[in-house]
Amino acid sequence: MESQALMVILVPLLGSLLIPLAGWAGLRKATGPMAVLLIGCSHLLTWPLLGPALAGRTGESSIPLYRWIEFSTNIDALAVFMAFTASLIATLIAVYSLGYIEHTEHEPEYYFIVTLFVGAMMGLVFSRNLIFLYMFWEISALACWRLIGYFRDPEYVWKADKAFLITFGGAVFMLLGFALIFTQYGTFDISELRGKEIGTAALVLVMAGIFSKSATVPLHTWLPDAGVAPSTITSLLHAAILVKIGLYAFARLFCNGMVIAPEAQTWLLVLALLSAFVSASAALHETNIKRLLAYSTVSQIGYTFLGLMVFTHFGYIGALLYIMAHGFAKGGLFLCAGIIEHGTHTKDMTKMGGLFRKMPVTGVSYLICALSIAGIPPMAGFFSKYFVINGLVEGGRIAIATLAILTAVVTLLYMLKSFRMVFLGESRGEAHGEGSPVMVGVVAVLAVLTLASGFLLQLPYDLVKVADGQRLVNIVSLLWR
Amino acid sequence: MESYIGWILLVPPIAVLLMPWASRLGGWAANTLAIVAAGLPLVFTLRLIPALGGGLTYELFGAHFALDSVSLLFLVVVNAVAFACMVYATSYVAHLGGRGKFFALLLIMVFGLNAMLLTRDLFSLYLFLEVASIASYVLVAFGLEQDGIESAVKYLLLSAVATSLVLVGILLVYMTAGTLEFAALGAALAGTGGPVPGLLLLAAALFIAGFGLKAAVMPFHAWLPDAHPSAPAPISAMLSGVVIKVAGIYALVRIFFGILPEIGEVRTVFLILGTLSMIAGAVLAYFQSDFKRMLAYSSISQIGYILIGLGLGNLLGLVGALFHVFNHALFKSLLFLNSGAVQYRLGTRDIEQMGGLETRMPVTGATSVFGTLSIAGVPPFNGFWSKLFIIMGALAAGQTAIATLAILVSLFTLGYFLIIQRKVFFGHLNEKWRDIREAPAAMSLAVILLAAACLLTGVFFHSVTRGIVEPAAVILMGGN
Amino acid sequence: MLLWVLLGLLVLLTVGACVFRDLLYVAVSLALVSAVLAGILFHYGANIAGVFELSVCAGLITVLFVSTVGMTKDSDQGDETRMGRGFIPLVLLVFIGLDVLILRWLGSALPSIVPGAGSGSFQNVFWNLRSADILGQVVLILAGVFGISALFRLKVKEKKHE
Amino acid sequence: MSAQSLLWIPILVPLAVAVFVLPFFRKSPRAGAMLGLGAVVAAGLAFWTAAPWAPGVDIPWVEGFTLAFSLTGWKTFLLGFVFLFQLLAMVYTLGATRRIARPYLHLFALLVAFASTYTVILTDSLLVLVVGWELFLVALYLLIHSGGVQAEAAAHKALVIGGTSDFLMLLGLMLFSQVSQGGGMTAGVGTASGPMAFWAFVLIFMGAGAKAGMFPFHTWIPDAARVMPASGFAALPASLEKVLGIYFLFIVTQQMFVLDAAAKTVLFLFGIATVFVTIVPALVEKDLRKILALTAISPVGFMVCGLGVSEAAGAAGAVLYMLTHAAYKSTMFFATGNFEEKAGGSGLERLLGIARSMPWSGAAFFLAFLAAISLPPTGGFLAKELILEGALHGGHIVVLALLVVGAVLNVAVFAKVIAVLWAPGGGGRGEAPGACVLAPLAMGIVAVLGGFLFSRADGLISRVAGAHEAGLTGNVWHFSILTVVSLGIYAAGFMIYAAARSGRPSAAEAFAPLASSPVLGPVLGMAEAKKFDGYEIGIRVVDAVTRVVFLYCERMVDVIGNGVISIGRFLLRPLLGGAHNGLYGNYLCWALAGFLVVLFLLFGSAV
Repeated sequence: MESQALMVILVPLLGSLLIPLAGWAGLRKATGPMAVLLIGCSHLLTWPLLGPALAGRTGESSIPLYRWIEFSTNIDALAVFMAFTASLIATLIAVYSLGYIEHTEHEPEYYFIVTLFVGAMMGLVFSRNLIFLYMFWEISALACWRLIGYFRDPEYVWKADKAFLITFGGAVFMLLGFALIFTQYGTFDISELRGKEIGTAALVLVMAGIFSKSATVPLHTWLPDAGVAPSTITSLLHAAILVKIGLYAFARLFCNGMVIAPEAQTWLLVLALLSAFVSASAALHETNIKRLLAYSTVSQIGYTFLGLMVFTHFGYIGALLYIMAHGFAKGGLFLCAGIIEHGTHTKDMTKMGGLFRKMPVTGVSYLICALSIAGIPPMAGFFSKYFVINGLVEGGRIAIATLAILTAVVTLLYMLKSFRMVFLGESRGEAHGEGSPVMVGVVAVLAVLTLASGFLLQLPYDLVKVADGQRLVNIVSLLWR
Repeated sequence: MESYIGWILLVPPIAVLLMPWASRLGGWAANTLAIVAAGLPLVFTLRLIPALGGGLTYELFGAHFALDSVSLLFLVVVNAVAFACMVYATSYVAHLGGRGKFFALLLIMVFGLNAMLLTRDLFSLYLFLEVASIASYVLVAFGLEQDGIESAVKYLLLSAVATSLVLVGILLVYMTAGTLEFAALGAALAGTGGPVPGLLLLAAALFIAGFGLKAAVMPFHAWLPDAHPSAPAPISAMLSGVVIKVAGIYALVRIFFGILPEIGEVRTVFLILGTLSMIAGAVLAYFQSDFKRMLAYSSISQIGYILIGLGLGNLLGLVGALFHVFNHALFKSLLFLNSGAVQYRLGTRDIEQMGGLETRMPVTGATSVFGTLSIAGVPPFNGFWSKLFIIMGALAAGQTAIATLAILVSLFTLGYFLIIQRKVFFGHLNEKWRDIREAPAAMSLAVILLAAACLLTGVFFHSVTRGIVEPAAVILMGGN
Repeated sequence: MLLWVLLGLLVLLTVGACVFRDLLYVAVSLALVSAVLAGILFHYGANIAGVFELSVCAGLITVLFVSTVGMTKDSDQGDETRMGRGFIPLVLLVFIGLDVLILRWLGSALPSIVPGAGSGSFQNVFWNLRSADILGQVVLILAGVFGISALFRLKVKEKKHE
Repeated sequence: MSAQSLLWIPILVPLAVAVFVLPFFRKSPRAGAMLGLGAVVAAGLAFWTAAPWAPGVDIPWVEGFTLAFSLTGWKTFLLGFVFLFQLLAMVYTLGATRRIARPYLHLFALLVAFASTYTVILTDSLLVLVVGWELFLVALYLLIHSGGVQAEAAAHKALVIGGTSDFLMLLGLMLFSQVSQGGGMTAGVGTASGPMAFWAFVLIFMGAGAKAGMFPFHTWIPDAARVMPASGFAALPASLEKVLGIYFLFIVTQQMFVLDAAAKTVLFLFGIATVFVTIVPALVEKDLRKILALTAISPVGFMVCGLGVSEAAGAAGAVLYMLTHAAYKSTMFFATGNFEEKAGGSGLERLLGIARSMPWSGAAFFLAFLAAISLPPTGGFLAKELILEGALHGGHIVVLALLVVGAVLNVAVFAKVIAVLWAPGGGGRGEAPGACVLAPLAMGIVAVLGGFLFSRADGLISRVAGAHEAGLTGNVWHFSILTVVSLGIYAAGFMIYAAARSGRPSAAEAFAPLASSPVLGPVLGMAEAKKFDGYEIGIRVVDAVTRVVFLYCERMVDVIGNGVISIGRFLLRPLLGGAHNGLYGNYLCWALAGFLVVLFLLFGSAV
């Protein structure tokens, strides 16, 4: 199990180094399939982990390096769930890239960084040492920097820099927080930090990192700006990897680990709610399709945080399912946006309209994903949103639950609005037909996954429930101690 | 094994003597000689690592030299960077002319630095420092451009101030102890527990100011942003990567962690000067539009980190500082060599005129990314680990404010290096440079070597810290 | 007698250093000045001081050289050095003032100069105690030679251009 | 096949056919409709076959969402009606495919809606009910879209209103789950037991009421009615949705909660408001579709009040009214679809005397009219009598009085409609296709025979409604004070119409002066301009609030960030840049000052 997890990390991480070599060797055409292969392999390698994880088995391994820095892994249901979901979406996006990214100038670099990105995510998911968590965190940030600026326009590169600076800034403060935790408890090992109460200063610092990475108001503005990246990348950032990192870290550090004081918890909940509402408001007034979707991500991240931060059974389950549901749906939406952008050569929704007739599959997929985000059953988004808000009610946070519901209304409004502006009505401006078969196929697969993960919710639910059980075990053992 | 020490010392001067004949034979001979003369000390140094143990001594013509972990660490830095710069210079020097002279002076500089590290006498240390300095004055002016000569003069004059301060300091120490040999000095001056004599305090102040000037610590830094950018690129790399550390930091380390009795205030001074340098260097770098000037200011900032690490007074801080010396040498010389490659091809250092160069100069572009990420402290590159140790040390010493500032400055560092990336490499190609080619092979090779070193040191940081950094730090802490 | 000869030489060479137009002669005469000064010091039994004088001055002369060469170039400099010239005497004055203060304080602070450690004949000091410095001096001179020749490339370059 | 597995057929078969029809029958909607008809029949056969065993399944799924389905006698009764609507809607669609802009979407949405209707009624789990319900909402959204481009706004509105109310209801369900400690549909929580229970009730009531079309969530219905295909409107908003809404309201008010006075007041307030907010505009409305839509809303008020009186009679009346209304309103819509196809529009002026030229459709409409004004022996009569009886017994005299006024106006509205349709004149004969005539006729007969049917099922209805002994419906036929009231309602209604009609050139002009009366006129005008539309107001409020948040919170983050950076640059650049002016002496001074500082620091503590 441990070596399996190690393979999941190392295949994309080390394999990515082969891609620029292939690029230099003149095999530009081969770089795409290589990336798909590596990421796909990484995903396939998570399959055998599902069985043990469902059975509730956990594993740990550790390689001491220097003093308190050791490369240690932690395999449990949470980690496997994240690894599985993220790599699945990443694989699909990589396949889509084959159609989307060809004929651009820096193809090998693109595939190299994407694979590295996935590797960093896998590493982060399985890491048990805070330093390594941070390290993979930053690898993802630098990957994100290169990828956002991929099209190289001066303004785009500036936005890439902004994203890098904000996420890096948050992360270094988080590192300072880790160091403070270390001075208090003398360890960087997450499992040893279980049940330890974290001080206010350290909490604020760590949350700065988590919030900046997971684009929570007011550290979120880089995420809408990152919409200048290729659609595959925004999709990757929003659905599979980047913004999920903060969520995962929160689940790992605070739901399964350190203890937060109740007053701090209230503040965090209010912040998450604020983030959800403010960004939903922004989304309602945005006419750039990718920025709208990005704001929507910020909002959904807020929901997920609400689920995690309330520390209840339903909340936790809901948040994890949310990560998956949002991943599928938002991945699909951004890839749809990619097809639309390819077809209309614009991101401005006011210049679109009536596209449904020209791209029906994309339209249907967009609608399914949008409704999932808006929380309409039977898409998975509904169940996760329901669980999260039920978790809030379960935790006695009724006022917050009510406001969260009202925010869900705004979500519904902007999602429908975007669908209407893009696909319905009379067509404005010229538009080609559907994208390439590969691209449309991937979008359709994501839409089907969105739908299927609602109908077949029990499969992820079982895994998530095991994760929740492990979380409870941690809490119980803490009380017992 | 001990004889390696002799070879490390002697190979460069011998090569210097042979250089006129070699250059007469042709450029290739001078190149070969220079690379061999820079490479052999590196090989010997690396061979010495496993054999070091508690320390080695060597007698050369009756003169005593000794090697311990501290010297070794700096030796590795000096010779590694020197080798890379020499490889780079074989191509770069083509447009300057005076190939043989350039190599000779560079080798003299290397000799001076190596001898500084190996000698066990305060006055000899000063003398070898002069050797290296004189070579560097000339090398700064080697391009014979107006600004090069001007800044060389400025460098020289401020260095003269530095050496006179140091000389007075040595005098005072000699007056007090009657010897200049390190071990004997340490024994003679060992504190009796009472207050430190005023004479030694004065000497300490002189050393801090003198070597601080050499190390370009704020506020003694002003010569550096002029001298380093106007020098030829391999020399900038040597100066920023190595000279300021050996001439400044190494001397400070030797004097304050072994010779002079422990003076508590010195730590405070280090912390204050270090913090000042760290912040001001970063802020100043942020406003530059000259590629190399930005790098020069960033050196001041990074020296600040090192000084903070030294001033913390715990093992972690020392490990961090020494490791940062090692790392900074690698990435700063890498970046200077990158800037040199750009200047070599474009003929300008103004970043506003560049843009999208990575499409035309892929190796330079890619390696500069390595350098940028290393210096900003982004894992898994090497700069991250040393900064981490310094910050952890600061927290362990209760210096939370300094730790926070160090974090902030590293964000700032990333900020201005991203400006470089954005304006120079990452972006659309400026049409003006449509026909630019990648730098010559030797230059590319040198930067690839350094970039690989940055990454590998980062990934296998534990080997480096356990192998050569921590023993040095332990010695400085007074252990064995 | 020897002392007088040495002193005479010292004066001669110093004057020469000021008079000579060719920088090479200046260099040689200055080097000789320091050698003679060292001799005088040995004559008075201050062997260590003599050796140091040799070492330091060899360095300083080279420094002077390089600076001279530099100065010959910068005749057309702008306001930068003009203002600098105004500052230098001021700074020097402050330094001198400090020097005086420190020396006066030193006089009272030093009970006695540690005796004996540097005693011995000139040969002993030069070859045995300070042998490392010889190496340094040799290379220092090398540096000077190469440095000067490197900086004088200028003329060659300019000639070629003509 | 076991009876348990038969339960899945009504849900899965329509879904499967829907998914199959959408991509493959775009070009041949009639064949698709045939297939859909088959699915409906299969679903009906399945539950009909399974009914005698009263099967139930209980499969644990995701927590809270237990897949619990059962088929009881009462559900069979309900499903019987549901099946009827579905069957006839499908038949009508078969005949009307040419009238529909996007028939394939229409078929798909209908079938999905049918499947979800079965889900909602068959399930015993509240959350699965919600899921089925939302699926229905999505189907409705798509169904409205089948009306073409002009229907998109209405679809949008329907989904927003439906979604919003469902979110509120979900919150209510969560609170309910907390209050009842996981109790299901039959928890019987007292609304008086605490604020949380009360708010849970209000939220759930709102959600369920919204589904039924209760004020203030009704405003999408008139919009949708104007643009939807008649078959679609008849099938979903007019019938099935009301069935589901009232069915769930019934569960809420009778089983989940025990209502206290405050909760009842809430019910009455919304019920009465629903009646009058729609019936008054209906008087002056000049578009048949809108009149039918508005009169599809006001009965909901009656039903809500019936559920609020907490008498077995009231509850039974509400349920029966729901079924009857569904029957007659879908009949009317089917018929109207036929009329307007011929007349080329649904304005009353166009439709003058149309029924004379389309006798079969007209007959169907007339049958429905009888049920609509609650003439005995139709189901409408039975239902209205029961509700009034409940109100009387419960002592809610004010409610009773207001309901009576509402009923009078209702009669007046329909009197006007009938007068228009059978106005003298009219063109030649030309009946709609057979399927389009068959459906309204059959449905009209059902509406009229409703009273008879309900009396047959009296035992079941009484038991469900909570009466201790059977005979609930039977009591209605006895002469009582309410009989007098009913007769009064008819008389008053026709008289009002007659008064309004006199002096007007055509029946369509009746009540026109109301629109220009001093107070009511402007109010009606504003209502017509959607000034009171809760949706429009809500959207405007949300828009304003979010715009403020967007501009002054979200955008400010960047502005402030950039501002701090540029101020820092503005301050630092001259300061630090000026200090580095390249002057040697300046630098020397720096060094000297530094030396002095170091000296001071070192000696500072010694001195």
